[in-house]
Amino acid sequence: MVGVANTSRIEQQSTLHGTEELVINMGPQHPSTHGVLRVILKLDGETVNDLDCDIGYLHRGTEKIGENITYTMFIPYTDRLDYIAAPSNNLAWVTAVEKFFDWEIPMRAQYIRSMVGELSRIASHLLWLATHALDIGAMTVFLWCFREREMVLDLFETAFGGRLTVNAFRLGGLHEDVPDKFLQLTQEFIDIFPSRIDDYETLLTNNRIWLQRTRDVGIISAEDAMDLGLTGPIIRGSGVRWDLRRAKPYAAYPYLDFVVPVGENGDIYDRYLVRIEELRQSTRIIQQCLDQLPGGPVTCKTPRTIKPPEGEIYHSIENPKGEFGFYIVSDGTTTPYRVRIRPPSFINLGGLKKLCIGQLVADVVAIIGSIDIVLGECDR
Amino acid sequence: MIPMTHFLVLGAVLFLIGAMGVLMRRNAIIILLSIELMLNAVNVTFVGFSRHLADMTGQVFAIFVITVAACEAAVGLAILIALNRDRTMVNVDEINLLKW
Amino acid sequence: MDMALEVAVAAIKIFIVVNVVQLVVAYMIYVERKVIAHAQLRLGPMRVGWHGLLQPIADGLKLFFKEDIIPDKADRVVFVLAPVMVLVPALVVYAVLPFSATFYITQINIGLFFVLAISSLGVFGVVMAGWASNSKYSLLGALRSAAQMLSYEIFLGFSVIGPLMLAGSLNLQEIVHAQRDVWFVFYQPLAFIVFFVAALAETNRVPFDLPEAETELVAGFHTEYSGMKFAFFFLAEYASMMVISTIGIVLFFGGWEGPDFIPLPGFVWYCLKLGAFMFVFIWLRATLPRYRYDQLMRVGWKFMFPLVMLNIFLTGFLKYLFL
Amino acid sequence: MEIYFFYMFAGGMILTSLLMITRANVIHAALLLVLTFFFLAGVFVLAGAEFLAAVQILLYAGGIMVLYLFSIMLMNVEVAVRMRQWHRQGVVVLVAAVLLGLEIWAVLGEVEFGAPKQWEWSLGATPGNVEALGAVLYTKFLFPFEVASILLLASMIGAIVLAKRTIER
Repeated sequence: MVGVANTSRIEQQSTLHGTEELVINMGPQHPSTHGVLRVILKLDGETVNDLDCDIGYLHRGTEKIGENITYTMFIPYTDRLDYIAAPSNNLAWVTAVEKFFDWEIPMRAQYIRSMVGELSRIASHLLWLATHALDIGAMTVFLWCFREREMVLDLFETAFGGRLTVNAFRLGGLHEDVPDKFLQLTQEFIDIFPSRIDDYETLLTNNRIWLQRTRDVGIISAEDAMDLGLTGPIIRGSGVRWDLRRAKPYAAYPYLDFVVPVGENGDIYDRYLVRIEELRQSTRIIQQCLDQLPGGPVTCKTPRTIKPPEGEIYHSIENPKGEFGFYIVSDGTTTPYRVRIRPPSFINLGGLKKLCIGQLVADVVAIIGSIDIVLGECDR
Repeated sequence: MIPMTHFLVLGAVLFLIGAMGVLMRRNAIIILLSIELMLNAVNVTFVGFSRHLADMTGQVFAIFVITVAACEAAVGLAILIALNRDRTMVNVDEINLLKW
Repeated sequence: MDMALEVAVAAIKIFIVVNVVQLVVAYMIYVERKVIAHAQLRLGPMRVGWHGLLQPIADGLKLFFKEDIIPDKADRVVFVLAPVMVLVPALVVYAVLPFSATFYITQINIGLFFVLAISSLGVFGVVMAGWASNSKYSLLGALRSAAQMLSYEIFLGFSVIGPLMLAGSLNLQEIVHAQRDVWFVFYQPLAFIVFFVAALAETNRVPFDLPEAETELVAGFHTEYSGMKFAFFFLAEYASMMVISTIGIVLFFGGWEGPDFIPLPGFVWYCLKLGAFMFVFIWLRATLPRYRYDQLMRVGWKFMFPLVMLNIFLTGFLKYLFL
Repeated sequence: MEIYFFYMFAGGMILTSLLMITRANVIHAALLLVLTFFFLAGVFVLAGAEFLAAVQILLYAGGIMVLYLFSIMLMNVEVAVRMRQWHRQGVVVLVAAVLLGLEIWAVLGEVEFGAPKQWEWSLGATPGNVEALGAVLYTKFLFPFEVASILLLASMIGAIVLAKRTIER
């Protein structure tokens, strides 16, 4: 009898021990959840005990829409997925659909695709750097980055007419050739851009507070990152040299020379360095594209109605945020039978729990920033 | 010039109020607050005498009282937090076991 | 009759100072917006008046006419009292600040101590606001704020001891007079560093602005406030920035006295120095990221505290040797 | 003039402290006690102890009471508000308090304090409360002062050990 009483007492103690957890709803209206992400934090003081993500506030049924419209008509919808880097999504869709056919895409189109893809990478990384720095409290970087992002959007406007939702590419190439002014402005942009990257780095890279906030925070090992299926700068920050531009080259990447930067510790700082280096590498790639840009047509001969053969296909490209893939099932008609999107934000967000538990609230903000999510593609 | 008796009466009244708080309330935090009040009532007397006798000793003692009060607050609150963490209770008459 | 006159003069002085302070504070917000805007390659307010000069007044009017929202579950009395508890100490401190050799409301022999004591009350308003709002973000902000302000008050208090030992008085006027030859910042560089960092933390400025970190706590303790109550928090923050700058000037930069070879009135010197201090505050805000809560505490207790203790020890030792 | 201020402060203190011991909400009680300490600082100023008044505000109001508020916020206040607030021994306490009050009253009526003495400043020409206090505190009361600092240290360690969640061995 005594023994029973003792055990129940011990059990009671273990359940009662510790202060009450504080449950905090971070989002969907919160300045640093980057859109309409809702994070349910269970806090012990300021330490995160548990965390859940509630997503779907921006769900628009993009995949279902894809089943009801033709392959060409779906291109503008892809703009709205990762709206920070719309041309990259276009590129993923058109290359995925082109995989059904054996079209010979003209080299000029391939180079322009790579170039615009890299520009959108720059646009995306700039927005990431801006908001990430703002999350940690450095507000000047925010506006400096937007100055250059503005220039990139101007370039898109010159080439395709749109700024945010660009609708850049067509099945089989481009809608029409880019104007000479675009090439000239791009050259001007990449001439000044490296010095601007230096500017951002002066404010952040060696800043003691920045280092303290980002180093050894939100660490994820290479194995964990691979197990979770993380891609993009996150897995590269953990030291895995995985980049689809190298692993499964598309567009003009086989002919371009660039370095895939990797980090060592897999903390926020490494992800920051990786992305900064990617900005420089993107500049290099654009320069090479401009130098090597061949002449000729920008679109190949495509049938009037696009009817892929029956079958299924998965194709992914390296978006700024990671592996962005389309899984398309075709039933031989003009509309896909099934469109499934593999958005990097969604998969990467799955790593949030692993990254955040045991960290402080302020770190959660920094970690969400370092994952670089866009709810447009996460919720689809 | 304020008569000495005024200080003493004020001190006594405050001390009594504090003592009533300690003896009548169940909430441990309010009891701690009442103890603070009692300590300060003593300070009123000390300062009153210091003024009356033109001697600094009273004020020095008041400073020591404040020191003691700080210690008491720190330790008392630490005990309360530890108790509150183990058992969610703040009432003194529930804390009646010597050991958990 | 004499007493009535004294009271009247004091009342007029108080009236002038309080109103001027409010106006100056409003324009400090304007200056901050302008300076930060130019650091960030934009223009800042430009529409209301020439280069947006009337913007503070427009903002004030807007806040005045805003709906005053008290959350349903808030503790109404404490909620309403909190902004007052923040603003009043910040303004009361002006009673002893010397603006020039002749212009001050009063001077008391525990001047500096009075300033420290009264400005330590600001934390009450913050804690009350955070708790009374009945919002988790506010409460977290208030708890952070209380811990931060309490800790850094200690360093602030210790950092003024060095100059005090040199001046030998708590009276702010006499401290200024003691620096007629050399500013104390040259004798007390360590103390000044600690003082400045503690001042940043006390006024919740970048890089120590985590009680009101908008990206983590959606503005912390004043999340639920709107209208004039919110304006009170804002005014109080800037008013206490001015207080702490003035204390810094008085303790380390010779107060209203400038070098003899430039004949300027004392008040002008004071304003120049105040402007320089404020500019550094704003400049830091445009440059630095924000510390994390535990790092802030670590910086305080493991770096500033030994430093300030060393400073007191050194000051005492050197004073014993050479003076 | 002084006496009216004294009555004001004293009345304020008694009122706020009475309110303090009757509140159900601990936060309100703590805030009322802060108010009491303000009035107390006023009384100190009237008694010529302005340094002590500043210490009162700085340490008590600015330090200790914030510590109280801080701790209270870590606990669950709403639960305590709904509980029974008073011990059942209240009547006995009241009677005892009234008796004790009457006794003090009677004793005070008997005592003659005589005329208050004037300050004799030993330090320099500027009589100042701070200088005088410092001179006494660091000469005559140096040993108690050091003992007080050890007491503070001990209580600090005690508080940390008590409130720490887990103690590494």
